Amino acid sequence: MSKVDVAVPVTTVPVSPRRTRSLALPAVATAVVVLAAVPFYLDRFWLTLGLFAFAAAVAAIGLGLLLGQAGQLSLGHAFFVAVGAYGYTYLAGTSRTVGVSHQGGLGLPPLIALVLAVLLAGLAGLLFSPVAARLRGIYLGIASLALVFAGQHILANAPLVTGGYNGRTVPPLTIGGFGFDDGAPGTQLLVLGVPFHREERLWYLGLAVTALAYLYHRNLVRGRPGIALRAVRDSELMAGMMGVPVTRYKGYAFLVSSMYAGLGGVLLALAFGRIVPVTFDYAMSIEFLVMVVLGGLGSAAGAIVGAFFVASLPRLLDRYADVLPGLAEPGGDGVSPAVAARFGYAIALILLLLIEPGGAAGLGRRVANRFRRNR
Amino acid sequence: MTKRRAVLAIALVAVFGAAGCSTKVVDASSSPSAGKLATGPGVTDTTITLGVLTDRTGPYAGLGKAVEQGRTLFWDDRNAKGGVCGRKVQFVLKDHGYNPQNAVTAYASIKDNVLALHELLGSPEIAALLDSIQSDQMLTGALSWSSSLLSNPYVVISGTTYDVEMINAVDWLVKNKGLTKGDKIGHIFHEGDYGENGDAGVVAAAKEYGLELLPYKIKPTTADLTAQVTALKSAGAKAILLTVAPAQTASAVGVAAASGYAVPFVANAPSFSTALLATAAKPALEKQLYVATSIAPFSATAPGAAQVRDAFVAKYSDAIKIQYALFGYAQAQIMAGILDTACKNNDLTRAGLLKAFQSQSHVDTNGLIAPLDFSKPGGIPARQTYILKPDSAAAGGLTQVQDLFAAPLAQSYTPSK
Amino acid sequence: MSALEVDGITVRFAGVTALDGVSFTVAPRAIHAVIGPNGAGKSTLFNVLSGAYRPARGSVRFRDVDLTHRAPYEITALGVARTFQNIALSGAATVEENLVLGRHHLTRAGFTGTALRLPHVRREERRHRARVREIADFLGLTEVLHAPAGRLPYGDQKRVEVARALCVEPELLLLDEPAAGMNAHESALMAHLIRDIRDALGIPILLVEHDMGLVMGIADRITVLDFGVRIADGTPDEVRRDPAVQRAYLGTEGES
Amino acid sequence: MTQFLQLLAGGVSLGAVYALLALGFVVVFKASDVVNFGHPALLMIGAYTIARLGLSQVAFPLAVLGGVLLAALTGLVVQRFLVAPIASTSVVTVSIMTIGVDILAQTEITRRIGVDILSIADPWGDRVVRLGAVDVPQARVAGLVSSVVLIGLFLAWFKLSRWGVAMRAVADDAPTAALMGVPRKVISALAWTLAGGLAAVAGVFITAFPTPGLQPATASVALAAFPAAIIGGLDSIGGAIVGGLVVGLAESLAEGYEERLSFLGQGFHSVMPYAVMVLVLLVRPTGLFGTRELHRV
Repeated sequence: MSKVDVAVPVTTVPVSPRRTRSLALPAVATAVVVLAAVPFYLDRFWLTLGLFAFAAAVAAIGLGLLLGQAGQLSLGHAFFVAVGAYGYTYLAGTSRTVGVSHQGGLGLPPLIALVLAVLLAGLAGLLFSPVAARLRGIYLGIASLALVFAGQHILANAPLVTGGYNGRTVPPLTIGGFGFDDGAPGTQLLVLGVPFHREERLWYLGLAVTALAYLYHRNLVRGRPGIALRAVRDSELMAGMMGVPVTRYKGYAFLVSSMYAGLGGVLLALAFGRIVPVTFDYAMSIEFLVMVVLGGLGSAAGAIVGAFFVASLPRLLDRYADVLPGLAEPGGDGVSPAVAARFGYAIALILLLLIEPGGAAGLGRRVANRFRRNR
Repeated sequence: MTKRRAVLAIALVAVFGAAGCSTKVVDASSSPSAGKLATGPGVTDTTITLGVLTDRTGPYAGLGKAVEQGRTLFWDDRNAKGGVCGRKVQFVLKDHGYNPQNAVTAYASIKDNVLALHELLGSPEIAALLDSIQSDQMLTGALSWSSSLLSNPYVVISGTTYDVEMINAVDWLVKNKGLTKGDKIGHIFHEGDYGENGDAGVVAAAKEYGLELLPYKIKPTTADLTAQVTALKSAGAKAILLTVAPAQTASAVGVAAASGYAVPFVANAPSFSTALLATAAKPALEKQLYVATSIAPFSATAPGAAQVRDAFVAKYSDAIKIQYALFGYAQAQIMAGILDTACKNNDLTRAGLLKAFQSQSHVDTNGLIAPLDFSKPGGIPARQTYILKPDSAAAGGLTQVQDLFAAPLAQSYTPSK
Repeated sequence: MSALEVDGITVRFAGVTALDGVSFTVAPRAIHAVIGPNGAGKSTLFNVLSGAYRPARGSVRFRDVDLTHRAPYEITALGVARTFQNIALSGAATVEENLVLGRHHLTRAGFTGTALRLPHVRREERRHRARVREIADFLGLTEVLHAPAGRLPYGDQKRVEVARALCVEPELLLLDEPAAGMNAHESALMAHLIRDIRDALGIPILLVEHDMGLVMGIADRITVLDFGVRIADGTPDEVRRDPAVQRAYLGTEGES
Repeated sequence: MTQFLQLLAGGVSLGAVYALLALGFVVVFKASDVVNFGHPALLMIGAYTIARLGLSQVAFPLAVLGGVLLAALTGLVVQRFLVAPIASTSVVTVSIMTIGVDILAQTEITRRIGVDILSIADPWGDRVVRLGAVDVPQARVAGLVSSVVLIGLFLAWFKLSRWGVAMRAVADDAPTAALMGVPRKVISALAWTLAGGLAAVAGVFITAFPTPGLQPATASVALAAFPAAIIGGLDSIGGAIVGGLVVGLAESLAEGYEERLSFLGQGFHSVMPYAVMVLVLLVRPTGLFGTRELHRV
């Protein structure tokens, strides 16, 4: 009778953490170094791409926690991302009249607005958790889809907060006087001779937030809450009889997951510079789902890889599709580069899942195993 | 632990040491070459590069393509005749698929390499980029006619805004379809900037003429307008205005015709598409629908329009013939005029472009678009519209019913809430 | 004085009465068995005791605390631990992780403390992992502590279940068919183990079991159910001689 | 009153078509536990084929047959070559796979449609049937009748034929069904085929009058199958029908009485099916007719 349950494949913490750690050190060091060096070499296209990917990664880790660890399917993740994005914008924004419309704002210091926006997203998750507690599997998934549609409706009908369809400008983040924007007009921040614009500065913010989000998730799932969440996922009844307050833990999972979404939303808002409601639609929720499944359920590293894949691939294909042969000239008939990019994305998604249903994390494990065996 | 830190430290030093070789390092000693002509990004000695952010895969792919054909027609010809300022004008085109996030990434990827955006299609995409456009001083040819964009001085709106189109539409109904004070009219419109801007015009006009307005807001995805038309019919509305998508126009008019509800419909330009005349709704549309627009129909009879049309048909014999092809051509004309003026001023920079743009007080596009005046920042650039009528016999599917005119209210109207 | 009092429990599913006014008591330190043919209501009874089902009537009291309307986790917190007939382990998780789950109600580490690896969280984890290793050792599971539970042989998984229940530090242990699917040798080992647990911890153990041999060998007292009704209750000898039990089992004896 | 009846008629006839969509969605879910995000794509493939055949002067019934066959075949191919190979993994993974299929198919069909609005070339045109004071388009009446007939046939088949019985058995208890000699794989393939066919038929009536024809945005209509299937209960065939009707009515009434709902913000009708869905789920967590889960260990 568990028909309506979403069976989720189980992924566990590595059996022997010590061995992977020794292997991981050079890998982590290399990754950190490469990522830290990026703003010195790549242009704005790549940096913007990266910012969106970091924002997506943070939110995806949250959905991964909810789905991969706690076994709760949510198609409403975009809603919580929107709460974070608009929450930050409203809290840090100033009350002003733009063109013909008036916009409110609390004008809080951006860092405080960021923290409050994340808490606000958590609150939204908490408010939804009574619904989540009653429902399971696909029912929960599609019920949470209602959040996205309701969210679109609210965003459109609350112009004082959201700016309506035209969206509103996102105030830049400043921490201790350092602004994550282009700086005052006429000034230029040079680091080792490289000018640091908004994108360069935000890159480090995105990198740091993603790293912290990853570590938080890693510690969480290795400890007591993670064990309890996975027990809830495997069997709610068993978990309850082993002492886990199931309803409360499902609520916690929603809370933490939506806070991740909110944080991702703030990053996304900063990356955009201006947010509009249509961004946070059904397609965005679906994309998050694709990220965590592609990355491998239950793995935070996988979610990050999935987020980078989903956030970058279509835009990369679009950028380089004109190098590919057999495509139509602009204005002509036939398959345009953009269409080819969309095909490429869909085919990559299908092939990846056919080859390795465990996603990138599964692929990684496979490669790691082979590596070990060959030694 | 210490080993780990050491590894990190060494690696970091290696990277930042190497940053000195980065191509992004700015050389403080170099200064812009002193010459007669000041140039901005995207301008070389032989070329001027402009950006195009359009939709090739999303819902407006067809429209985007028609505009692109018109634009290509103009610039191919112009470049063959020497281009602008002795430079060929070329384009970097990016598809955003009607997704704002894609538009933002695409914009970031081209903004340092282009002088201006020749075209930016889509209201949500424009909205998402409004601030960047302003801070980058990026003159942008918007493919949207919402008056909410007027507050940004860098946005070029080529034509009347949706609200003015609707004011003219109501005026025309009053004068030609016997609407009188106290009559009910309906307005079905999209949620979003487009629909709401149209609604602002209808609201203003209804107030001016003492008409009772019944507004119905719909989603861009709504396919069947039976419910709205039925409600308007039972309320006794004497005319219906539409600020919707083409398929919705067909549904609304079709439903009305089928139930014998023979009131006139007047639609905004984007509410109609030639493709509708291939559907079952054709007879109803030809009977009951009118279109208020500042863009001349493809079948326009003015000599200038006819010339462009013939050139278009010669170049793209298989292409769909819609007025947006002419619009693309006209928009290119407007942009060329701005570039020419900037060249004359010896200032092909972004600031120079803005100055040139704001000096365009009488822009004539051979009647392709109503006369334009860009010299009043924040003002509506054009206030005259045509009233057109679907006609499957005409090329492009529309014929003229009423030549360019502007209602008294349209002359004095300023957008506000 | 009794540890567990089951009083007049009635459970109905969509018109079918699964348990009909069942009563019995379990003495402290007793090994108490509930037996009965298939469909007698044994598993239903266990699910009532651990809070999964609400009975239509009747009550369950453990050391004078009413369990009847408590959630499963609250009952666990009162020191009632159980195993499952169809093994309910997290298959891909290690044996250790499965055992640590049993410590849930004894530990406090929250989301924030765990994520930040605060000192008290690490201390708590160290302490409880040590206890888990002790229990694993007691059940001979030390070797497989880091293996995924799902890959162990059936008998071992059964022992992991028992070990997990012990990790709860139970005051009452409920064993749901601990010897189901075992051969005679394994079954005998399990009987030993059950007695060892009782002797070591001094707690009452309630078990549901099909294996009459095992039950007769270790139970201090037996309650017999048939079609949801209690038909006998007494020492193994009394139950063996009970004509109602013989009648109920004659039809089904051939099967087992 | 007339308006109410008119909206009621519109809602019921639209709801019947939604029921066809929801039915296909539910059948796939019952047979393979997979949420088919590619359901809109099946509709698009079917409707596109029918419209194109119609434009090449193929008689309408034949065009419909062609569209139904192609959509059904697509369903079968997707099941056979994409879903089946990874069926043993998590159903979430398989469901995500169907998103890939959806993107692929919809991108291609959008490209082929371009700026056109493809008329489905149905025989009903924009004629209406007058029932008292209420006008109902003939196409909608045909949609209602077709839905009732198809659903009736399906139910009869489901109850009576060996395959139908096996499909029910698979949904209830896969091992037993296997014992009956019907492999789950075959049932799953059958379900996908059926879902494709039903989606194509729904496509006819979703693109016929009062809708002007097929365009890329038509796919979003298929999303109505989600709340419809959930309201009825995901594993209930009868529930899909009721759910479809509920969504059709909720949409139609909320649209028609838009001005009275204005306190909820303009355009609330689009949220209406979801609002109804959440309310239903709060009272019955598995939908109106979904199987209540029994807790078992």
